[in-house]
Amino acid sequence: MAEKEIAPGARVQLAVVEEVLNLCRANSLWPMTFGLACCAIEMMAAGASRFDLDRFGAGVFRPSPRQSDLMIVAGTISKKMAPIIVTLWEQMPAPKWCIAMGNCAISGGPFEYDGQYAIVPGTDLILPVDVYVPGCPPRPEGLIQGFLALEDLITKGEKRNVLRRFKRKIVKGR
Amino acid sequence: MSLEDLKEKLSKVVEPGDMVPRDYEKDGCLLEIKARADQVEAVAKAAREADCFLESITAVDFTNGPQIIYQFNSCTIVSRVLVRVQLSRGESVVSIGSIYDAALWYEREVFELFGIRFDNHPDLRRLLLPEDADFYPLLKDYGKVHAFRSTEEIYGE
Amino acid sequence: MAAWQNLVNFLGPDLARIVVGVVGVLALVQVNALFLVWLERKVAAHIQLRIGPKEVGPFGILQSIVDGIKLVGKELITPRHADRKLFMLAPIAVFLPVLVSFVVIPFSERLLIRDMNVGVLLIFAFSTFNVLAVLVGGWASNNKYSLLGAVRAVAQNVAYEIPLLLAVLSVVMWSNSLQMSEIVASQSKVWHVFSMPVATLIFLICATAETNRAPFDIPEAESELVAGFHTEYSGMRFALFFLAEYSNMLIVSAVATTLFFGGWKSPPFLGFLPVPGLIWFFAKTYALIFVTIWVRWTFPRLRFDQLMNFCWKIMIPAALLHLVVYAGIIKIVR
Amino acid sequence: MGMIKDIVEGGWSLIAGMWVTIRRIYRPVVTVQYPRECLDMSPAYRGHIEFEQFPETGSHNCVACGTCMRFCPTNVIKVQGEKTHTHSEKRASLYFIDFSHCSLCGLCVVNCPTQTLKFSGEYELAHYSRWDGVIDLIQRLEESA
Amino acid sequence: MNSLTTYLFLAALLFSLGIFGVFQRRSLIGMLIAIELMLNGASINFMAFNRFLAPDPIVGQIYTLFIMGIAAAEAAIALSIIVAVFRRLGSINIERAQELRG
Amino acid sequence: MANEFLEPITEQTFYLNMGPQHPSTHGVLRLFLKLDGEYIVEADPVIGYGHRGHEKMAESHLYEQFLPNSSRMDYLAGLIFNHGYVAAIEKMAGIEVPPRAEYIRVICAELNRISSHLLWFGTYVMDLGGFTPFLYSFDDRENILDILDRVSGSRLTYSYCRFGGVARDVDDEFITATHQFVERLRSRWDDYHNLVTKNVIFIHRAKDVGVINRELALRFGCTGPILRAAGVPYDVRKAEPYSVYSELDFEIPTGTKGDALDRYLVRVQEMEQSLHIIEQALERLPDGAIKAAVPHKVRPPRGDYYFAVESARGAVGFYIVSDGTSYPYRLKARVPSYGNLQVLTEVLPGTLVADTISILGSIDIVVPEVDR
Amino acid sequence: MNSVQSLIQPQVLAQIGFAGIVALTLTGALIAVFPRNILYNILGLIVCLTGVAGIFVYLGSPFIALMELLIYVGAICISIIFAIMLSRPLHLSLPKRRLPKVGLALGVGAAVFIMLSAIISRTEWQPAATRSSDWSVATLGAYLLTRYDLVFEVISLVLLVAILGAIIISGYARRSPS
Repeated sequence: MAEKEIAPGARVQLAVVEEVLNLCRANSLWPMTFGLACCAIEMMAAGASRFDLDRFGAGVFRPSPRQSDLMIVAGTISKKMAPIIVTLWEQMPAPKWCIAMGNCAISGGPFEYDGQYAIVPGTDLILPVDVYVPGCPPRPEGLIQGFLALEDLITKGEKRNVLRRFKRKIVKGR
Repeated sequence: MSLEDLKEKLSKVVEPGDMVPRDYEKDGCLLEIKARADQVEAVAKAAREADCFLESITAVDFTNGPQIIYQFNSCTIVSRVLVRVQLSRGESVVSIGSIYDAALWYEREVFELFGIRFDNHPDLRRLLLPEDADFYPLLKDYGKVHAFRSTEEIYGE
Repeated sequence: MAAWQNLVNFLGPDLARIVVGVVGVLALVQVNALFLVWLERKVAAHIQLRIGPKEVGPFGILQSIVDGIKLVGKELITPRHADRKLFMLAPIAVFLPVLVSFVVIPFSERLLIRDMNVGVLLIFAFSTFNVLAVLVGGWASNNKYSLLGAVRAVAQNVAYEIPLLLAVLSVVMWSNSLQMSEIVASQSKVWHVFSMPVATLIFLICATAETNRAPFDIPEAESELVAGFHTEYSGMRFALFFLAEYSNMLIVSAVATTLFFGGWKSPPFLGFLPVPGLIWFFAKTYALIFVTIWVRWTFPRLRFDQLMNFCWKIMIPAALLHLVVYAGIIKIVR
Repeated sequence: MGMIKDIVEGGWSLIAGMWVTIRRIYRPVVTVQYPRECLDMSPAYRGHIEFEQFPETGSHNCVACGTCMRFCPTNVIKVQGEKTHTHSEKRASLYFIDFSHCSLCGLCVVNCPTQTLKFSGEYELAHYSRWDGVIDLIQRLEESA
Repeated sequence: MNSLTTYLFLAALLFSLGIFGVFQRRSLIGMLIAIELMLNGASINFMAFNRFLAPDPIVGQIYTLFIMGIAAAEAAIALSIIVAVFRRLGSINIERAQELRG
Repeated sequence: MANEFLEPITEQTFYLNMGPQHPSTHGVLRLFLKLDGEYIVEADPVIGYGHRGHEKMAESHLYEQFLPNSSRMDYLAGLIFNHGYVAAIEKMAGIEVPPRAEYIRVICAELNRISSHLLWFGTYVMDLGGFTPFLYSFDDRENILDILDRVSGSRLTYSYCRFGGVARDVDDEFITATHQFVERLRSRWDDYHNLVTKNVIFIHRAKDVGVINRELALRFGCTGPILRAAGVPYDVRKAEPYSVYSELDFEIPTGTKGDALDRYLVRVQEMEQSLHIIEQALERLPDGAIKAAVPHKVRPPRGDYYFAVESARGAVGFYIVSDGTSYPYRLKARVPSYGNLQVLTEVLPGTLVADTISILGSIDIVVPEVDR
Repeated sequence: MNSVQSLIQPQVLAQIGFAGIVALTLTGALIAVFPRNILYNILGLIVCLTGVAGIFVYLGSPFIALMELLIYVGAICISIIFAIMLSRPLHLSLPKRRLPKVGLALGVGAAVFIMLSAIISRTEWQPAATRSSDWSVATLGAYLLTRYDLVFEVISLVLLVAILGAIIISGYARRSPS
């Protein structure tokens, strides 16, 4: 019903607004300061000088869920922690995204075995995950690639992310 | 504090026959004490007087009941003492939390993983698992394990 | 004299000037905040051997705009147990002092909105509202971290306002006026930073504390209080707090420039350069801001009681002593 | 007097600290701008496993013996083999790993009797589905060939 | 509007609101707030007389300044008493404070 | 988790729930604090948010299969845990390790110790509000990770030590890179000291804060830098020398008072000692095999064994009960942070909230190590 | 057109502004006494004081207006809020209101107001014969240090004593319970 009342021109404008918003959201993903286990260290490393997430505008780690856009589940989710993660997720304002970083966060990883009593095997059982970054732990490059993948997801395609200006891969010795 | 001193203190508490010297080069500990559940407190006191600290408390589940293992060591000369307490199922043991504060958490952990109760423990709550967990995961009848043996099968008595 | 004339005397004959000025100040504040956020991230990054924002626009210059638009597009959450009215009011109230303070700051010889004869007083009278907004915001959030942050903010601001005012008082005594333009004029020979370095130092330290910048950022200390008084704020409301923080930095630096660094005057030895006063003013202001940023990314944070001790045991006695000594000097010189 | 000394010393320590940070502004940054440039991977880097391509056969040597499967602590590997006419021995026809369970212990690589398994240098694995971590090694080998 | 009586009425209104507040509140801080209102009513009076009647327009201002000084002193004392009472009794209710007697 | 509160029980004290998601609880520790104003009346650390059941896992895994887990318990000093586990099994099964492998293990373990201490250094100063030293230390840490990455193929969870030796031989490039790193880190001390150690704000935040004296430390079974800062020169590397530590010359830095500043200084001096150890070990690095011949599945004889090593946080011990099969009957890891964390219940009361951060940071816990 | 022009004349604007400020003052005062939540009261007081400062501007004394903000809002109100935060958890239930008491207070307040307004409206106010027109801050300062210096000193002394007293009282309170 409401759909019909919007004039076609207005709808185009709304779409443009939405697109601009998405562009901005994609280029300003503020993650929450939140680590669970090993992968959190690689998350910190990704934010540190060598890899510098801040280049993409994603280096503003906010300690409060109210101000963050992105939850990086970095590490094993124990059953004791799971309800808290859900609460934190609910405290984040929409639109929000979730990256499952590391094998433990994706599927329980090596800790899923017969008789396991303590962990939740997979973030997707409790949260809607947008991007999965496998590895044990993934390298910071892997996490950055996850960020770029999430940006593509938000702008609905890499080409539409007009603010991104780089080409991939020039090998540099260390 | 030498090991001799500790031995002397311990000999007042346990029978000499229950003190078995161990091969440090091979096992990493110097002395093993087989104690009964009611001797634990006295042994801990003796260890504390000998200036030892509590390295860990753990338990192993056997078919003939769980066994608690206390481990004391001194920070001056290596004198690791292993105290074994064989319990029967459902038996409880006295807490040594009043002697070693470190024991409070170790005992909580043993309680929640093996279901062994510690008498006089001020705060025997779940430590690692959620507060509402109702299972004892490290018992051998929980989940998939490869063997469930009796004490004799391993220590060969 | 009719009442309306009193008002006109206070606000100046040209009402349009004030309206235009306030609009101009609003624009300046926005642009400045966006620029400062970018500057801070860039400077911090280079201090830390990083690059900082880079991929969004050339040199990442669009980064803060993108951040701003994103924050506008976020959901506004009001916590269930929060006091709704006050919770919404606080981020708006935090802007009141920002707007008022710029009215009296002389950007250059001609470019100032209103040269009141009580200009200095106006700035410090309205700076209180900033604290008030922080307090109301922290209280209304109904979160313990917020409340702790708010209480800390109030205690800190009240304490540091005393040496701040005392430091300003010696400037006022020297230039014999509360009028900003007179104060600038009194520095035509020697800037106050050279004639009263201690007061300058006290002013800068206290001003850093008043704006809750590191190492005095305990009201929003990340590692202790999560995000301090704005823990519960999201989206646009958080952006307003953020904006106000950077605007306050600008105000404080602008006031310091005016009071101690000769305002829009060129440095004595560079007087021959044909550079307009406005450029000098902003150059000095941004140099001061750079120092604040530099300090922030260098030092650890003080503890709360150390902060208060520092104020009561060092800053206030020093400021008082300075005031007395300078009163004597002025008496002798004049 | 002691207090003044403290203040001066404290102030001096602050200035020393600021000197350390300001010097860094002029140093070159250490950032490797990852999507624009990459570090070369260490030769020992352990990504997920993949098949070695042997020059003699132009393919892998997996005989589907299942050792890797048995040694894997988390049952990551599923391998099936069949006898074909060209080879006298059994050869793997299906080889899947679910990388999202892998702990990179390398027991499969160490214990592989034909040494056809190796670690890949792959680290860009982010994707949008949980099951994208399942990798078909045979297909991967064919694609790379 | 621009006459002395306007200001005087305003001041009277503030003053009586202050009186109402003092009588109505039970908490010490509420009473303190009401007292501040009354003091402000007085200040307005001073300023208004100063503006319309006084021979020298400085005197009223000085008195207003003095009122502020007194108010500050009064607030400091009152607040410290409130804090002390609270720590003693766990409440700032005026009726509980009667227990302090004896 | 900032928003889950209990109602205040009295009007003067209230509860503050710090964590499990809090910027300075280093992962998933939760501190349940009872506050009076900003003073702490009672502190109760709640752990278990990172519990992954390593010990249960060991019972259903082969000795080899459990190997990667050892470096996931304490991911900051993973190689040292790895070393401890492998050495324990070697001792049980009577496997002789070639000397070259032992030296490589020691070099890598000490590098790992430095990387762990560097990370602690950074996060501690970050907890106190200084963000920049954190990134400087991470920058140096990246250099160590590069070196370890070259030989082990992983940045964090190395699994580099294998039964009977190490997974991969080191080359000349590794040796030169390590030498360069030693030089580089030594040249960085000046900056670190000017930026942090001598900083008046830092000293005020750390001095006389969270005093853990000898008595308290022993009561709670604290080991590592905490015990050493209290003046007890207890280091497993000296007390029960394992691997080739008996051949190397190094000192045990100790403190006097046991406050946060002492712990800080002890760790900084330990990094210096580790550099010293690395230099000696590189000099003596013998040629030869890097791995002894080991069966595919080790089967240690029946009995129980204990083996301790010194990790970056204190004494790590593996207590293993073997029933003669290739699966451990029971494996218990004695982790240092367990006691080190428990001491908070005694140290925190009476301090300020801001001190909590300082104390917690100076104790240097790794929560998944505590929880296992 | 004419009416629009007349609207933007300073006189008219000033009158509109005056009405606004009076409204602000009264609203603030009402908020300061009526709501039961003490924080609302104090915020109402702040609004009221801001209005009073505006009135002072209309009365020709911006200096006093700014001092009002600086001292009343910046010092007194903030310290009242601080005392609230120190002395009382804010989220306890609101105090109950007793009708008879409110009625009594209302009666007393109304009586006072009626009495005062009767006095105000009955009195003939006579301006002084000669009136100085010097409003400057400098003169004010000069007066403070010459003719009124004794009062000035006494006020300073009162303030000092008050501060000392406050410190002693609250310091005593801090020690006594423990």
